[in-house]
Amino acid sequence: MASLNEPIRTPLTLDVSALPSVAFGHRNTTWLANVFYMAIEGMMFALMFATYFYLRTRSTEWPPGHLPPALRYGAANAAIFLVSIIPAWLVRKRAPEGDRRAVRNGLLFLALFALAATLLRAFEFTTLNCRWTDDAYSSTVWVLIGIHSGHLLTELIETIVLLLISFTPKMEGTRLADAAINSDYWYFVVITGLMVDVLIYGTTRFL
Amino acid sequence: MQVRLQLMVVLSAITVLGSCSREDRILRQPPSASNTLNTVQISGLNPGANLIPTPPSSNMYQESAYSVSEGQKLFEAYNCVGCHAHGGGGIGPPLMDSNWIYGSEPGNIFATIMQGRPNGMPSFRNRIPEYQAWEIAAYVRSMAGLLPKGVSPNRTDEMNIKPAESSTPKQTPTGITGVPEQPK
Amino acid sequence: MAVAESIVANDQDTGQSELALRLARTWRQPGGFWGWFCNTHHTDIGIRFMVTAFIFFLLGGMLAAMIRLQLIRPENSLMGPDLYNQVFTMHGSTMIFLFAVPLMFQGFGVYVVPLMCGARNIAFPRLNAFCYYLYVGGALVLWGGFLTNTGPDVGWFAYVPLSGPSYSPGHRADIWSQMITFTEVSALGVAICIATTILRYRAPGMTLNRMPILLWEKLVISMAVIFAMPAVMIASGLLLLDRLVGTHFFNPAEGGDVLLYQHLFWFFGHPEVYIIFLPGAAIISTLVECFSRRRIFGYTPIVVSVVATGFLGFSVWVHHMFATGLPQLSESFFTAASLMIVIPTGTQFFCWVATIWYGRLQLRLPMLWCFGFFFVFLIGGLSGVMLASVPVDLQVHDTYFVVAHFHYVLIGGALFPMFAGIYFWFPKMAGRMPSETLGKWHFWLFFIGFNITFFTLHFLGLRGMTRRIYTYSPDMHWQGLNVLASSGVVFMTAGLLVFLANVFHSMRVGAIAGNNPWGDAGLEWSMSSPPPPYNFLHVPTVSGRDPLWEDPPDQAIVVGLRDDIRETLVTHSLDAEPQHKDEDPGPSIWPFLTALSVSAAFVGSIFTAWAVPIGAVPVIATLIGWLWPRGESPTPLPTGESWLR
Amino acid sequence: MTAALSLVASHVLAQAKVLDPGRHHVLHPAAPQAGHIEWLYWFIFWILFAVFVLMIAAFAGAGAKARVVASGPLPIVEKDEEADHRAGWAVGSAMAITVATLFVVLVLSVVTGKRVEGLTSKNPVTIQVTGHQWWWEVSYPNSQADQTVTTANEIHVPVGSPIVILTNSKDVIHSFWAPNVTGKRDLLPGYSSAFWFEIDQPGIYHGQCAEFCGLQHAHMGFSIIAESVDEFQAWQQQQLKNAAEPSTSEAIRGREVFLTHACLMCHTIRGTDAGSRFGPDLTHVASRNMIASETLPNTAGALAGWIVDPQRIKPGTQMSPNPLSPDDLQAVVAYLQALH
Repeated sequence: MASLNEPIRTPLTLDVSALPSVAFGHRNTTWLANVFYMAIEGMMFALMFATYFYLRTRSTEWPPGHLPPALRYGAANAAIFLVSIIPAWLVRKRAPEGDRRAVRNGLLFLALFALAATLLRAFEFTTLNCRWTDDAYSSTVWVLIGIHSGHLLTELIETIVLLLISFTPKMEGTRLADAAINSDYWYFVVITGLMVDVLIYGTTRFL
Repeated sequence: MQVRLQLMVVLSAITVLGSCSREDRILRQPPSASNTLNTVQISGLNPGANLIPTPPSSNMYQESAYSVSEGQKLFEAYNCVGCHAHGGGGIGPPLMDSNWIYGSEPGNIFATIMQGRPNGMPSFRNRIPEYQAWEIAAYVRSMAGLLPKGVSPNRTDEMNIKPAESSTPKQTPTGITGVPEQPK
Repeated sequence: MAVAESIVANDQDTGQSELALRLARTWRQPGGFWGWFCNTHHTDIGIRFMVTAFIFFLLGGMLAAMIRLQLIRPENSLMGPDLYNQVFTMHGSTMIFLFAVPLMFQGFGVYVVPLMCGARNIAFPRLNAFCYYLYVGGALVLWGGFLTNTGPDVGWFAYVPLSGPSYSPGHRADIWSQMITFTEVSALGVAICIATTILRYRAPGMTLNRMPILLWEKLVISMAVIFAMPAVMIASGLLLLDRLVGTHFFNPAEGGDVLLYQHLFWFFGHPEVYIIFLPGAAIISTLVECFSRRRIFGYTPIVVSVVATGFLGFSVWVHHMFATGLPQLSESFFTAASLMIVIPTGTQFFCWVATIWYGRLQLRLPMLWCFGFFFVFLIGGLSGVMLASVPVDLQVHDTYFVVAHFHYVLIGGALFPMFAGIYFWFPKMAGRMPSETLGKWHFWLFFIGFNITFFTLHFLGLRGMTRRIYTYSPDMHWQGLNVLASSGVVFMTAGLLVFLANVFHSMRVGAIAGNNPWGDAGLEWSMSSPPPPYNFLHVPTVSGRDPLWEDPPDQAIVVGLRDDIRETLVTHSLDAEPQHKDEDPGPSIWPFLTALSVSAAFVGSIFTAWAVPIGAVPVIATLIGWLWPRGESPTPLPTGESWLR
Repeated sequence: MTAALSLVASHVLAQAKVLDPGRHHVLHPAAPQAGHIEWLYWFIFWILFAVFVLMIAAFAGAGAKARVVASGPLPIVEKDEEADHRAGWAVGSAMAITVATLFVVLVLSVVTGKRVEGLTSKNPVTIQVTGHQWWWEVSYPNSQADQTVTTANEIHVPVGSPIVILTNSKDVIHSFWAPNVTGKRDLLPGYSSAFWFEIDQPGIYHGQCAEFCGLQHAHMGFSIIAESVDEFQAWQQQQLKNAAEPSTSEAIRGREVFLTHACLMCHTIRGTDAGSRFGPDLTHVASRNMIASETLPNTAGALAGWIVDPQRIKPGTQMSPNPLSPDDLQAVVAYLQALH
């Protein structure tokens, strides 16, 4: 109503039609959401690590009455984690270039590594030398490695889905950006995985 | 529209859960039926017609997680562990296996507690109020996995000597079975 | 209907009805029964959040009235301890988890943040819709439990060992723990949406230092949610594991620890207080500016204070645990930290006074509620200073003195601003003005009733009345004060009834509001009321902190966003330069289906651990359905030159 | 029934030199600890009161000064560097005053905390308090087991000597609080801690559990009975003795009933076969003022009601109902009342 009495405005314009409709890396909104998501999950891991050390102060012996978890599968898994960074890095590098073949191959290898890590993880549970019902130490170890396995499984499924998409013509534009973001998340899974390993294999032996 | 849907969800939830007495906190006991003790049968043989009344409301303790948990507390407080350990047996027989010398129905266990049994099991008649004996009976059954998991106690705040009752696999009772105990 | 009106309004403004019609068609949300579950527009989801949360506020209020009724005389037999414990636990849990955070942070934030940013929709609208359904799921689980005698009875904090497997048989505490998971996942999801919207969807030119204070506060709250809520999820998750699969985190006999739970819980619990209070402070800052008719004084100190509050909130959790007997050094540290919180809060208060002092105060209805907030929150804040002092805290901790304190801060810090905000943004949401007369009745009834009830509780606390007791002996001579406290409930109830009457009455026959009835400066007042489904006919640009007050008549508008697909503009996090365009995913049923399957898995896990692997199957299936690309995917375009006025 | 009981209770309380309930108050200290806290409370209170008055005056002043009555949106106040400058000074000085005030509060709070916590005197009386759902086990530990006094819910202390309380809990978290004496302390399972106080004036000071602990949290009271050193020592000597032999025939029968019914499953009476530690020690139950964690007066009627139907008085309590015959009941009550 008020506008009728005002002089007609002739606003300037800001033309955005030339802007790209997809962004890679930190400009992507999903990338930002993924950072927040990793912050949430990272906070959970941090609190579980704090729980682990807190409970340790309440116990004279650590691990209390158990052998430390056997190294075999854990060490193998750590190696897989480290090697798997290569395909993740490849996807992240090639996706912005629109190199769909490289992205597909990278995702394929990433999925294979994730699958291998998940299978090894299943064996890892058999070498913990305790059950979660034994005592607080055992509960913490199981929950630590359990939470990480949840992340591993999520990442495995996500990578497989992206891999399937990459066989369709829809692997383009924002999907490529998603594939690159998936690599960031894989880095997160690797880093937390190594930290969990240090906690349950390392601190039980050397600290 | 959405309100109706939410109402429907709530109502169906009520009908499913409302029928379940698992959560009842039985704080004040129903009037004691003082003669129940003599009505519990050890054997299915009766002279004459079967006119013996059913022990009242013993099932209510089997269905309430609170009562079973109270039974667990009493099992400790009344030093049942002294003979039966935590279900593993010691002076008395183990309670977490499938072998039930005097029967596995709540009424059988109740009678065992109240009357005592040869070779060491004392009679707790007068010593343990009847409702508590029913609670202990319910707990004893949970040790052999005879109660639904939702009712059986989980781990206690004690040393874990044995797996929690709620994770004990169900046993197939042997011993006195097929007693026409507690007709409906 | 709302769409048609807004098109007319936009026509008058710009004379571009064709564009408006095309945008309306593109951004249309589906109607009908299933359409309701497909809606992903932030104004609709925001209002749903608010309405649902308000219903739970009324339910929680009814429980409070039951509590006051029970305590009205000594040895009252209205409720036994079993029911009473459920009632006060439900009251606390409902008010904190189902009302305060969902309404003040989620509902209000989801509604107003994209409008204030100048965005066409919230970032990740489907995640946002999913969070709403998940929140409803958690609320139904808790209240379904309560109505079937499975209501939690361990207090809203559920301390172990009382809430542990040994002392809480059955599934009551499990219901509480799972409700936490539901509502926290929901809050975390919305925090991601809001933070991303604020950082990436701001109108070109709205640099960080031109952001309205409300957006700053929402950003800080989102961060607090992201870093605090994981703690309570860990706490309730470990409790659930202890209860359901026999872990020993909190079992002292097996190396567990009961204080660990308290640390985890309060590491969340205190930031939670600021998660509830900061949205209120944000509303107050907005309203003080609008009704003082001048730029808010001390923009920078207020923003710094808000950020500082967000940080300090994480360093004071132990003041809930003084009575556990911690070393004196840590007690002194946490006393100092708790006192420090006064500084940022005080700064905001002083800036508000200065703004009013040098402004041109207009005491309209929303501003009346602001003055209510000043009075009530001041008392709560000052008694908080007492509680920060360890010796005094040890005396009044867990008494009605503390009950009085946190009702003054929470009702003062959340409820009064909430009503101020509802009356302020009601014209935007409903298109009609609320009645000032009824609003004033509402205010005075509620204000008087509130102070009668809760001021009295201070004295009960000093006279030794502890919290969470279902009855008391006549020898304690607490009855008189309790009767007085309970009588205030009558006034508050009457006030709430007047409020409901006002809302329903004004929605139908209130005066037509127009675009900007209060003459406020925020971008949300630039479009018709209620907003059209595309929010802005042209995405605006901004050249100052108070766009509608300061922008020149030829302020630039954004052109070049496609109107045949749902295109939104993404700008730089810091200086808000346009960077690229995003496509809004549009309405979808999948968020609802995913929320349904997640809820089923959560509820099932209370009863059997198998619900987790089995329930994961539909969850994964619906998630793939949600995320699987449909339609044609936009191809990358050559990078354009960024432009800023 | 409840009304009648409470009538009886108040009658008995009136006789038993119990603290005037009007003085059951954080701000009526009977111990130096509560005294220090009271002083700090009032100090902070008056500071905050002044702050409150100033703030309200500021808001009222601002409102009155700036107030404009008009219904439509008003024009915006133009930028005024001068006003902003003055406001900056005002806000800045208000902040400075706030910081200074908070610093004073912090220092006084820490100093008071030290005065409350620091143990100055020697030769304290040490008392172990163990929380149970829903009663307090009280014992006066001694290196010789037979010199250890064990009682429940009523804590006798000598006036003028330091009392060290050792805390522990048998089940859930409880919190020990007597407002007139000192601040509260949680009783945590898995932790034992110690704190101390000293009482100036003889009297009975009420206390209760302050941490929510389940169904009967409301009825988990205790009392601290402060008496002269002589009285305290006499009490302690009496408590060390075994239970008195019943003298009347009714009491003798009562003992038999006690030992042949559910009572002995939970309670101890030293000198008899009853030795369970599940419930309170009843060896000298008649020497206590109240029963059922300070819920009922220790009279024959209340005792009988409690024995027959405790779930009516404290629903959920661990004590089981005992449907004794009237004669048996009377006998048991007579026996318990003779246990001085």
